[in-house]
Amino acid sequence: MDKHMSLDEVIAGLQAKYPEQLEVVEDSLQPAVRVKSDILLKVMQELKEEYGLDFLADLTAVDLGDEGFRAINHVMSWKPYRMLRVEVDVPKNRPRVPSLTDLWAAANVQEREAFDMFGIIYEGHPKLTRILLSDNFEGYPLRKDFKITSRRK
Amino acid sequence: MVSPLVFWIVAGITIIAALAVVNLTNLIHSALWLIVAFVGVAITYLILEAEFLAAVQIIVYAGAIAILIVFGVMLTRRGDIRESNLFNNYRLAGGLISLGLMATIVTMVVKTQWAIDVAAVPANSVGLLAQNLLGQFVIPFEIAAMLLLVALVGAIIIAKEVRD
Amino acid sequence: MVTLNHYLILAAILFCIGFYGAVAKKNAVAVLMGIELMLNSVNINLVAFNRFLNPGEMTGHIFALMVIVVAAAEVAVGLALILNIYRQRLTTDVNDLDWLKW
Amino acid sequence: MENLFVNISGALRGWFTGMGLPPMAVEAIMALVFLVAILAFVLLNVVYLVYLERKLSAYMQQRLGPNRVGPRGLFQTLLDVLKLFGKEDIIPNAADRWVFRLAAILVMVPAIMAFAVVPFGQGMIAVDLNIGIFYFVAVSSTATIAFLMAGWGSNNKWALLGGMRTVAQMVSYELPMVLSLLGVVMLAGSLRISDIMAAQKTVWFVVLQPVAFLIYLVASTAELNRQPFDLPEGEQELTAGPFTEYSGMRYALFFLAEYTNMIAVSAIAATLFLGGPQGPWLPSWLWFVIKVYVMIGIYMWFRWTFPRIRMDHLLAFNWKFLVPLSLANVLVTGIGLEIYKWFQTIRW
Amino acid sequence: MSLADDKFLRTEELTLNMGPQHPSTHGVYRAILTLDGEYIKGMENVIGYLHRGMEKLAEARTYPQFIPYPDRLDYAAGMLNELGYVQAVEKLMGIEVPERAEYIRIIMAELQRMASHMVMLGSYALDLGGYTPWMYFFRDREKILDLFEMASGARMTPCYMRIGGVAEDLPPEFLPQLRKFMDSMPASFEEYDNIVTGNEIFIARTKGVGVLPVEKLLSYGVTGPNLRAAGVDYDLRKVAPYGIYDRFEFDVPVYENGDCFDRFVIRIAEMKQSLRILEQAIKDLPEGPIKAKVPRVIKPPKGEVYHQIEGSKGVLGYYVVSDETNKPYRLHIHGPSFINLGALPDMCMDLTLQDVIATIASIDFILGEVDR
Repeated sequence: MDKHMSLDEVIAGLQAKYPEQLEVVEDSLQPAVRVKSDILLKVMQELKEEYGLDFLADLTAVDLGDEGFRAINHVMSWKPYRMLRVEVDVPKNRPRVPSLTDLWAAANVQEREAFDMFGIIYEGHPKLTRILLSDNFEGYPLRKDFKITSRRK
Repeated sequence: MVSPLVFWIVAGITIIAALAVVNLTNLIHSALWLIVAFVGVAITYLILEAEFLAAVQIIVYAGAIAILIVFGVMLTRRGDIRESNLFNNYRLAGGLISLGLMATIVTMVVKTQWAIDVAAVPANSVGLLAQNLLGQFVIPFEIAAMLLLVALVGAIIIAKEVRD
Repeated sequence: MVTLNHYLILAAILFCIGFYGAVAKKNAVAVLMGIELMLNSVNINLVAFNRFLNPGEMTGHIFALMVIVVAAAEVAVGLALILNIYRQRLTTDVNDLDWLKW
Repeated sequence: MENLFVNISGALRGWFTGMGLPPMAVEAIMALVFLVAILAFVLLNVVYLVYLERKLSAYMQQRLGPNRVGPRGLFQTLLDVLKLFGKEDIIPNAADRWVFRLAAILVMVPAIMAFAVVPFGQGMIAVDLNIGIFYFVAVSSTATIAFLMAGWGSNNKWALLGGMRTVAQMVSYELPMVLSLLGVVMLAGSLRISDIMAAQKTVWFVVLQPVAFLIYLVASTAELNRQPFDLPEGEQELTAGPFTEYSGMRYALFFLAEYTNMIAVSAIAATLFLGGPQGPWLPSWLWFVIKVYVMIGIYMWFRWTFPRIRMDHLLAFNWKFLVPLSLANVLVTGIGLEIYKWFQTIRW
Repeated sequence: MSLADDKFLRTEELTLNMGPQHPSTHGVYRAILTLDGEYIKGMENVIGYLHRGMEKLAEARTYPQFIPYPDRLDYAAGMLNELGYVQAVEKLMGIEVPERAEYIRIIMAELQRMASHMVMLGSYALDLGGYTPWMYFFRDREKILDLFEMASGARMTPCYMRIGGVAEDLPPEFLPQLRKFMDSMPASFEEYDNIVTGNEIFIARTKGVGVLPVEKLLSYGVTGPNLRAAGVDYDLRKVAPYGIYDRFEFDVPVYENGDCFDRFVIRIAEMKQSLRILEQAIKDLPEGPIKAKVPRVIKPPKGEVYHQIEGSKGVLGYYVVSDETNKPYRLHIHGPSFINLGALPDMCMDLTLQDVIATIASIDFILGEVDR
């Protein structure tokens, strides 16, 4: 497969392969797809190995409030410069996503950070512990329902 | 001639240090007391007007002691360093034997009549030593050099990491 | 007045202390220390004999030098052996060194 | 001017003898006087060496350096010493107390003892031993133990690592240093300092033994634990090596010892290679001080120029380069001496 | 246990806590080292001592109010961090920045890149025990900071960029001063070469130290000079020009070995390229407004954007999610130091303790950006 095809072709190819579990995010400033969490690993692996989007640019998450979380992954290739956002919706009561650490070592620290901040559990991560906050910190600060307890009494 | 007082002080310190070396249970402290004992011996050499030997004593043993301490630290980190230098089962027997040995030597020494020579030590003792070493005793000197070399090589080979 | 006997007795005491240490200690490094003490006492003897019996020649000194050389060689090899044994057995206790093959 | 200090000591000696003291007591008192004089010289110099070091580094780094306390910051070090006096003397709970305390004191002993054989001027050697230079070597070799004691006694892993490094470094660099001195001893035919000085009446040994001088320079820098060989201390790696846990005056003692050692090593270099206290026009002791300061300047220049060398490179450099080179130097010196003798025989 | 089944060498390992208080960890960073003698057998990063919850803070600040915060991320490269943030917001809102502001931004960004590199180069030399080079680098950095002070009033945390432009126009004495600085640099480069890169000890300590294969570097997501030193020609300024970088002529220095030495010299080479860009920017600097017309209350349309720029330490990314209020719904900062630090334990494996110091300094991380 051509590793330099344009993003539209990449998205089209992916959509053809996973018509059910993958949707293209409309009215987005940057190209984005939303996938179900069970095919995330497969999609990412294909993006990395077949479509040449082999650089994990960023990995984070967003709290959507009542709808749950959204795990955000940006993959890119340098030459030609392409960047694709892969989103995964995560239910609030069972925040689990497959870990990308087997594909990119870069995912290791970033998944730990997302776990630290949102409490999203990345399944298959070798050492999913708090990274920035102290080990005995309670709660996940970047969740919208996190209340900052006042330090002053 | 140096005052006898110096000898008594030095001898006392040396013996105390030697006892400390043997009796302390901390290997590092033993090694440090060993330095004191060696320096005491070096001063004894000085009293005996053997300056060169005194310097050799310090230079050889001080360096060796540092290495000994390093080994002590390296080899005992696993356990408690305060208990690193214990006695084995032969403590009593060893003590008795050495006491007996000492008694024997002391009686022998006291009983022997020495042919004391009261001549003074030659002024250029270092030069004389050098001439002797490289003249009359050149073969032992060379053998000692060889021995050192062999010991060096041997030590390196023994201590070298065993890889399979 | 300090005579030859004083030095000889000092050396004898040192020798016996060293012997005691070499025999009665568990740690191999300590055993080496005891041996060093013994060698030193021998050197005191040699130098004292040289000074009191034949001060005009340096024979005693040369013997003492040889002893120091041998002692240095002995320490080097001894420590290397201890190190290697420690690597194999994680102990420096001489009582544990009772196996006959490597 | 030339015999200023010799005359003072002679007058003192005469005065003590005149008091009716036995000769041995006079000797003892004179030894004490020499010790005090040496201590005074050393301490005074150390205070201003620290200042010099800071100023020199400032000039090399395009800064000003200390300039607040006193004219041009001259009293800066004095004030620093005062500050160190006022600091709390902390001994870690888990430290081996006596070893920890003793190390700071013992580190000064070899540094001061080495001065016994330093010729501060014509006829100004405290003790002109017949093993002079060998005495210096022997005494300075014991400095290792104090560092090791400090490193071990602190019960701190960084300190221990620093102590171990000290042993590896100082024991191995001892070798080329002694071997380089051997070249000089061979030329002079004596270990006695005054003989070595006398042998340099016409030609300094730095001319006859340039390789030995360079080896000595490198090896002594390593013995002093100064850049580029300051691995035992290595601020960026081991925080402060063996001195990590020290504070206040004990820490200052280590500093003092470092600078004292630097003066001693420079003094020996000046004596053995730069003709000692000999030179035209000026009094001999002034010449000596000038030469010592030239050597100290070189050490400081090294420090502010080089980055730190790596441990394995350090040892490899010693065993694979310096030691063989110094052995070769001894060999060449021996052959040269024989040829020189042979020339002299055929000339007659 | 019999001896037969345990034939290999047994040595003791020493666990050493390097940091959080250690002279060479560049702030409060801790590495748990497992040492075999002086060799590293295991290393674990412990970070978070400087965590200030910046991403959470952003959710309680309006868009312009957040501008000072990126300054405190990588405090050695404040201008670049701000640039990334304001460009991300501009991208979200679709704001066109006036020409003059674009050029001023380029000038500031490249000056900041040089200043940041100087911090790294100087402290690198210092970490290897060379005190004097450090002063040389900081002497030159001082000139840049003076320029920043002239333009923005602050030296390290300028808060100079604005959404839609820059805060103030350049003062009249800025350009002559900049000229003077640029003229002084060639001599400085020669000095750097003499005192650091030409030094035998420096070369011996850095050549071949801290190397990771390129695939691993890419897998770890390492970017910036650290990646280019290993022979990968990835520079966002060339690959995906943001702002007006496509108008300038410059090269991307690429080295081959990816060891500490290359990571050091590539930064000097990049400084030379920055000078080239500055040269062109000064020449073409147009007159005109310095700020686009932006609404008084900034409320970006609903949407999200991930914007990357080439920071001084690697690719700096901002992921901004807007919900049409005046505060970002979510702001994620992708700090290159954080990512590069992830690759450190692998780089340090089997090196000596001293090499670890050299490697830590060579990947040039700033804890403010790591912990956020």
